[in-house]
Amino acid sequence: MSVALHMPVLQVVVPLLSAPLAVLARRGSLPFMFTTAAAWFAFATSIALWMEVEHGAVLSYFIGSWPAPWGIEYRVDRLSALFLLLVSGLAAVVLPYSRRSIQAEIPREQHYLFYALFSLCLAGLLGITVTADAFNIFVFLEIASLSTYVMIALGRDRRALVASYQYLVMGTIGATFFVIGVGLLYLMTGTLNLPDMAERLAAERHTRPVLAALAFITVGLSLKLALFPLHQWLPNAYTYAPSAVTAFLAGTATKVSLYVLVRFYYSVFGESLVFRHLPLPEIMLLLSLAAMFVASGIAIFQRDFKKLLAWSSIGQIGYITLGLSFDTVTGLTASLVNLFNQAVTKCGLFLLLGGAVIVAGGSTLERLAGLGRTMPLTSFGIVIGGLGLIGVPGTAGFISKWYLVLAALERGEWWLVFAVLLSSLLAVAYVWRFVEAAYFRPAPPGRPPRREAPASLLIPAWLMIAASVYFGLDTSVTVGSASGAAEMLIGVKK
Amino acid sequence: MKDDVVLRVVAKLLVPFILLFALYVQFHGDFGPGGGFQAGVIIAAAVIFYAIIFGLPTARSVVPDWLVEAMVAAGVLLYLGVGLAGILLGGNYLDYFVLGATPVAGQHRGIFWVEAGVGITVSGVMLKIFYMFAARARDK
Amino acid sequence: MTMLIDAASWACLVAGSFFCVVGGIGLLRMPDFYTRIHAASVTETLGAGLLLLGLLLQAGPTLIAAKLVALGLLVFFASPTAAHALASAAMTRGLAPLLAPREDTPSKP
Amino acid sequence: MMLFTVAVLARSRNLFAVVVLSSVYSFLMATVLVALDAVDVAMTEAAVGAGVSTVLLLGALHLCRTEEAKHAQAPWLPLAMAVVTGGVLVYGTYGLPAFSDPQAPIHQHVAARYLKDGPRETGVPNIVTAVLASYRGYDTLGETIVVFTAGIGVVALLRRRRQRSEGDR
Amino acid sequence: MFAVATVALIVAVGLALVRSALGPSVFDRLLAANKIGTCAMLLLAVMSFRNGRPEFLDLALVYGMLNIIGTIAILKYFRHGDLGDPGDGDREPAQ
Amino acid sequence: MNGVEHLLSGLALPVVGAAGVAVFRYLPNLREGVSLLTAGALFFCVASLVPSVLEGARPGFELLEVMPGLQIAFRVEPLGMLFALVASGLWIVSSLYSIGYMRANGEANQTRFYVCFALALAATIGIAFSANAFTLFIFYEALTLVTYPLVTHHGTDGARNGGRTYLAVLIGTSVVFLLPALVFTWHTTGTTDFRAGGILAGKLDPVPMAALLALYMFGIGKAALMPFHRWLPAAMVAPAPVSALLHAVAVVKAGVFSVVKVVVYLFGTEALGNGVPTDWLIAISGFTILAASVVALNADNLKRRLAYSTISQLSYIVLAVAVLAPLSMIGAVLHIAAHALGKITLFFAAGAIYTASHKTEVSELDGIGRRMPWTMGAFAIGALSLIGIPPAAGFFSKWYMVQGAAASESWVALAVLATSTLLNAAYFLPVIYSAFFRTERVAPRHDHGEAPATSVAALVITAAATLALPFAGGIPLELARAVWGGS
Amino acid sequence: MIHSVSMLVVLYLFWLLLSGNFGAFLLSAGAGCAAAVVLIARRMDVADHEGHPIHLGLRALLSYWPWLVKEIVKSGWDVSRRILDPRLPVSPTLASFKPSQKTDVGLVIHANSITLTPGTLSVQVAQDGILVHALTREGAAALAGSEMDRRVSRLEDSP
Amino acid sequence: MNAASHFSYWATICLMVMGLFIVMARANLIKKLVGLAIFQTSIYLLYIAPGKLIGGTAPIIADGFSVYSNPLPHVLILTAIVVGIAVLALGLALVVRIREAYDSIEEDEILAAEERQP
Ligand code: NA
Ligand code: NA
Repeated sequence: MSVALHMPVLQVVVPLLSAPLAVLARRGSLPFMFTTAAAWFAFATSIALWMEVEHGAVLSYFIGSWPAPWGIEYRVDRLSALFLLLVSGLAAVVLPYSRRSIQAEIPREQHYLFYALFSLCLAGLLGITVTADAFNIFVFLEIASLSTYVMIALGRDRRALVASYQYLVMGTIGATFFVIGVGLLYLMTGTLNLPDMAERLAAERHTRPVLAALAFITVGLSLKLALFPLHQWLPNAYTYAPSAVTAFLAGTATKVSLYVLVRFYYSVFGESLVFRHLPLPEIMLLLSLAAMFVASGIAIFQRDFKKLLAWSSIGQIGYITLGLSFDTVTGLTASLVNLFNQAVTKCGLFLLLGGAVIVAGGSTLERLAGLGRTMPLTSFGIVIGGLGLIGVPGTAGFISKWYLVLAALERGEWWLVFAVLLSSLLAVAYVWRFVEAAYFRPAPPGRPPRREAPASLLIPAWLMIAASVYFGLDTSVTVGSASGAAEMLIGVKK
Repeated sequence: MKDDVVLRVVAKLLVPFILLFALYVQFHGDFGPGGGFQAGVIIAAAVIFYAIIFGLPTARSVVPDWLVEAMVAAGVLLYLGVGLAGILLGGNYLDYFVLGATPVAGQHRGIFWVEAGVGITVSGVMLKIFYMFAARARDK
Repeated sequence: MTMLIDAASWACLVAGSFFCVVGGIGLLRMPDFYTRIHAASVTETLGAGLLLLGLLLQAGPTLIAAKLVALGLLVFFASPTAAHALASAAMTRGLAPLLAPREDTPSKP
Repeated sequence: MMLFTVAVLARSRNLFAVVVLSSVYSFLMATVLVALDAVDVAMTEAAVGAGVSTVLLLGALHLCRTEEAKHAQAPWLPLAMAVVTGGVLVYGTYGLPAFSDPQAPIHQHVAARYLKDGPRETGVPNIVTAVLASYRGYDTLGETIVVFTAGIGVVALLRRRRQRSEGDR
Repeated sequence: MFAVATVALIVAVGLALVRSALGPSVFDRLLAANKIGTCAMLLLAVMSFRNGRPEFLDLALVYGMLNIIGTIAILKYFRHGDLGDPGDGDREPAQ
Repeated sequence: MNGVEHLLSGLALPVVGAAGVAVFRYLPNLREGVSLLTAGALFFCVASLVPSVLEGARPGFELLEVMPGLQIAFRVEPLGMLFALVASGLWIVSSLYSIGYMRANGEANQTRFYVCFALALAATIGIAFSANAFTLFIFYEALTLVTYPLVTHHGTDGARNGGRTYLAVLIGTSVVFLLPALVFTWHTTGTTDFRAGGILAGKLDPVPMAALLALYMFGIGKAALMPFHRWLPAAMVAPAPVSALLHAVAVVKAGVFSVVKVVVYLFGTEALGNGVPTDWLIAISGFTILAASVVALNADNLKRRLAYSTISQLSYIVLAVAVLAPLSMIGAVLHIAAHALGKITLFFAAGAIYTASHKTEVSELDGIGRRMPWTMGAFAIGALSLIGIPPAAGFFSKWYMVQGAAASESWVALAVLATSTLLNAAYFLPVIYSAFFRTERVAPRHDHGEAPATSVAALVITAAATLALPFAGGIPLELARAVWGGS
Repeated sequence: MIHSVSMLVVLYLFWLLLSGNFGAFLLSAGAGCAAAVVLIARRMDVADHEGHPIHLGLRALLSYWPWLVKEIVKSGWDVSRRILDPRLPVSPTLASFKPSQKTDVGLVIHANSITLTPGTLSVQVAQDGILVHALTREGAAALAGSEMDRRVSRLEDSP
Repeated sequence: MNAASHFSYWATICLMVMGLFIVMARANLIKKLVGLAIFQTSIYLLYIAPGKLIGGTAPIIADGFSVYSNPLPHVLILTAIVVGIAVLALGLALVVRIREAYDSIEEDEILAAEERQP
């Protein structure tokens, strides 16, 4: 047996394995070690997989040795490899961070549960990404979601409970919508395997159920990915969850839902159905713009910086869906690049903020006042990340914006170019609220004059921030993979 | 409710049969309706029934917490382990063909252990959830 | 012989059905909770018993019959227990029964 | 009948009655499922819907209040949204194969092979079990993991903490 | 003839449903629910014969068991307001 | 050392200097010594490139390719050479001046000040030597960000508001106009390289070309073309050395430098001359010149008056570019240097006045020339240069501009130049007059003489340079001519 | 111990009846399962004379049940007639009487027999008295010292 | 496309609409969860009803039968049921905790309490 052959499935199974082991181990640092080892294994595997498919190969793995439409297939192509890389990479960085951060946020006797849930969440997200089976997506979506709900509820503030409840209700509605859509597709095709489904749909002329399926899947996943009017669960969930959870979720949960949407649009329905026969691009365009302006606008007026970043995430999701709505290679590339960069940047920001919360005792801007002096490394990192949100050149956010503008230009829609850019100015406004609080206001009385977050928090956080700068300068991984995936999905030969 | 003589006697009479029936469902999933999940739920239901009549502390001393928590993890591990056994014996993940002398025997063995894993985890989880709710109520 | 058993079986099934419906009607018509339990017990004893007997006659001496017997025993033990528990709980919670006055019109129909 | 149950359930403000009704609903649903030949599903729905979830709801109810508060708000917006959703599904179902059409894709493609080759390939007469545990065994693994997640999730949420009091601020 | 039984049982379920909707007390609803459970169980038994699949009697057995467990659980809750209460003084279980 | 190594060290030196400043943050003397030393080394480094560039060498290298056709790359060419020379030269004097100013006024956060100052120079050198518009854009934005802490140096509410305006306008224009212009350029041509003759020539129709030009002109907010000039007066809250940096050394110069570079190397003057409408640019820059001058005329606050003067002077350069005549181009390039020297002198003087007397308003300056003769003398020289009176540097640059405008028969431009010269005189001469020829109306609260010696030394040097520039071996002129060497 | 052994036997029989499959694997699995359930039952303390009343004589049971069935049919028919009677001739009554059984098992058989017979319903059950709700006065009157009481007691006493 | 052939879909849709309505319109957290559960059960019929073949029987291979209903939807819905109970259990656990933290399980009261919290 060769491990390399089984990488697609081991990638998911190893984190799954670490969850019950963590539960059995209970005390001590074993749960942490299992989970971290699993995450690192997943990361290493995803790098290997990414390198294998980077030049257009598609890996197929038949679980149980049942061939494709009869059994469940795992399938790694450029698109999934990119997301595997993102999800496992963030997990690999967040986990070492979590060791110290949850000590401050979660009672000790629950730590092993936290690690188990984290592994499950990771496995769920990876499973969604790698599977080629419509129903299997749902199963792993639920694994990820359920563990997420609990991890959010572990936040110290009682509002975390309500946030988790709201997320649970909306997330379940979203997942159920998704299942309804999958059900309609199954009724029309008799199969659940995505490539097989696509093949059979192409021959299918009764389009009404297919259109309804499209609508249900779109709405369901939009709930999960917090597309603008369906975003209500997100701000509180991000704000009151433990820091490590927020950081991981902000980088992965909504992004993976978007992956599924992209997968269904391009690999199952086919772009001609999605984008030519329905006003879907127009609707998505409008909602994206609404997200970009309204959510960013709301972000400006938040008093809690964590919540501010959460609203900013909703706005940023608008950028991602905007690129998607263009239905061009550049648009899709922009969308994917945006998603990747945004995930890395937001993760870094939330990680840094987590350290600040532990030291400063809260994330309201009042509490963060004077942070530039008391926690210079943390607040400088936040500023760099913030510049990434704005899209200042030299940061990853700039590359995202560049491609989005390019995609809009290709369509010759200058008003869109200006809309995109104007809305990104709102990011200046909200990022600068932090800058002014941290650097122009005195620290609240009683705060130690100068105390940085512990190194175990700072190093992972800065790693993410450094990554966000790196991906702003070297885009071969991000843009390379994203454009490769976009070309593969839209069917353009390089 | 132990003080109610009717309930106590009838519960004592029924619980063993429900448990046996659950095991029957577990083992006969291949031939009729049922399987690990259903069996797990019925086992949990039997213990819950017992707990309702004889009280949570009694039930918890019969089926202790550590056992329940171990079951929760063990079932999952069993399932995952069957999958890994497929890899170790040269097949794919969850490949049962390689588990036995003939493919069908392998399938039988794989399905049996997998269903057992499901049953163990499900009964453990259902019971654990019940314990949690009931214990929280008692602490109040 | 077979015909005889079949006829008996059909008769049992029809009678059981009849008592089930009667129990349902009683459940609606009876004036208070306790009297409704009596109505329900018609379904659970006569209704269930006759239906199962009917099926038993259909099944003949097979394992299926054994299962039907098991089912019957279950009903036999469970339904009075449930009824008792219901009444007992209602009484404990203070749900007062509607009682007839001491001397009433003759209750025999 | 199920619709009737749900309607009563929606109107009922006594949460206890809601629990009873939802258990009734599960029994009815399970019976309908048997009529549709889904015996495994029916058994599960009966065990879960009428058994476990009833107990769980009771457990939760005990810790909460049993009466729902009266609300003045007019539920027109939710109603409209629910109806629109239903409308889309109505739209979608016109175009689906008719009920019990043996030529429908679901009877022709994957499932047909399960029924034809399943017993030979797996040696299991209950095709549901064969598909559940073997063909789609990975889904069932996921399902078990879902149960596991729920279990440890509830433990994480409800276990009493020993030293510390509630960490609410 | 199975059809007669089936229809009768469905009618009985319908009548019980009306009672469960009317109440008025929770116990009435519970009684109705219990009766619905019994009828559903019988219905299953009849259906299994009608469809010629007598092995589905297992299902009826499940119904019967859960019917009693569910009813007792709810009642227990009502008497003691608690599912885990031993009722009277705690008793050490025999080992 | 060859050219590339000079170039590399030119880019790296300020960063190293900034690090050095940070390292020695608890040793003020050493810290400021590092600052000065770096400035000197940078100037030497940049200046040593001049001969080879004049001989036609164009040393350069590519740092990394961010996306296909989008590299971070550097190349030395005459225009950037001149800009780098001016910036690095003025850094020396402004460092000198800062030392005196910051110490005398007891400013807080001096380390941050010197670090940011050095980083601003790094960004400026990056802009000067950028080989393509993308690199230029990156350093342009970096310059905005590293100068922000300088603008808000005092940390007061006023400083914060000024900083907000500064950022909003500069980031706003660059993101909303410059970025799409850049993307569009890249999209159209597949590159953003600065090439002689332009890369857009022949790729676009006249009207889109003009639109793109507008995006660039308004996108380069640092050039302060109206209506995007508000940041400059708003930034007046900063300490005087920062104003010097903004107005003379780096920021606005980076703006007009970028304007010239974009017009010359992206569009190409010939391509623009071929039927692309540019009259609107003449009109807007002309309007900016006149309107800003009028505002300056009415401003009593000295720094505000100087700020509006800058706005007006910058538009000279834009105007000269818009005229598109070779001679006016040379004028534009020369004016970058001339205005830098003149304006830095003026700001140094304003700062020195503030340091010595705490006076900020023009109306308070009666008779101050007698207390601070060196300062006000230098002020007078700077002012005369900006008005365009010979033999100061400003005269020559204006002279080229006038010639260019006349050659291309742009009468509007000529009229603007003439009128504005009168206006310039009208807002500068009264200051000089009252400083020297009026008596003090109110006695100052404390008796004072000149500002600290380093400050005075700095402003004397710049004033001298203003006078010497036209005679300094013609290097600036040669560099300016070399820009059009190919065409 | 005797209870456990007997329970094992009964449970294994139950398994065989349910299973109907006499393959070696399932036969042995059944034995294992029955043994496991007995073990759990012992832990639960339900494998005693209450939970597994083997001491009640088989013959007595065989004579009691038919009698009970007859009673059920009789009173079931009576109650059905009342339900269908348009006048609904019921006179609900609560009555209490002291049963003669000495063991809990006997008491339970008695109480459940009362409940099983339509028209009567045992509400509270204890050694010192059973509270019965009857649909009619006549039903309530017939309870104290009834034949059922005697028969159950006889059942209890039989070897 | 007559109405009878789509009856099962209509039933599904009605259940779905009602469940969704309960989730969205009711403020009581437990009631919402019950609505959510009903909403989830609506998909049972959506999947299973089309799998039924009239004249077919449950997909357990036995002598004397040749037409079986489709087993695949059964498998899928088994998973859906499990997911449903998992969601319900977690939701209820959350409700219990919310009730302890806010002393209420009415959404509007809780939101009002949150407003007051700094
Ligand atoms: Na099964
Ligand atoms: Na009775």
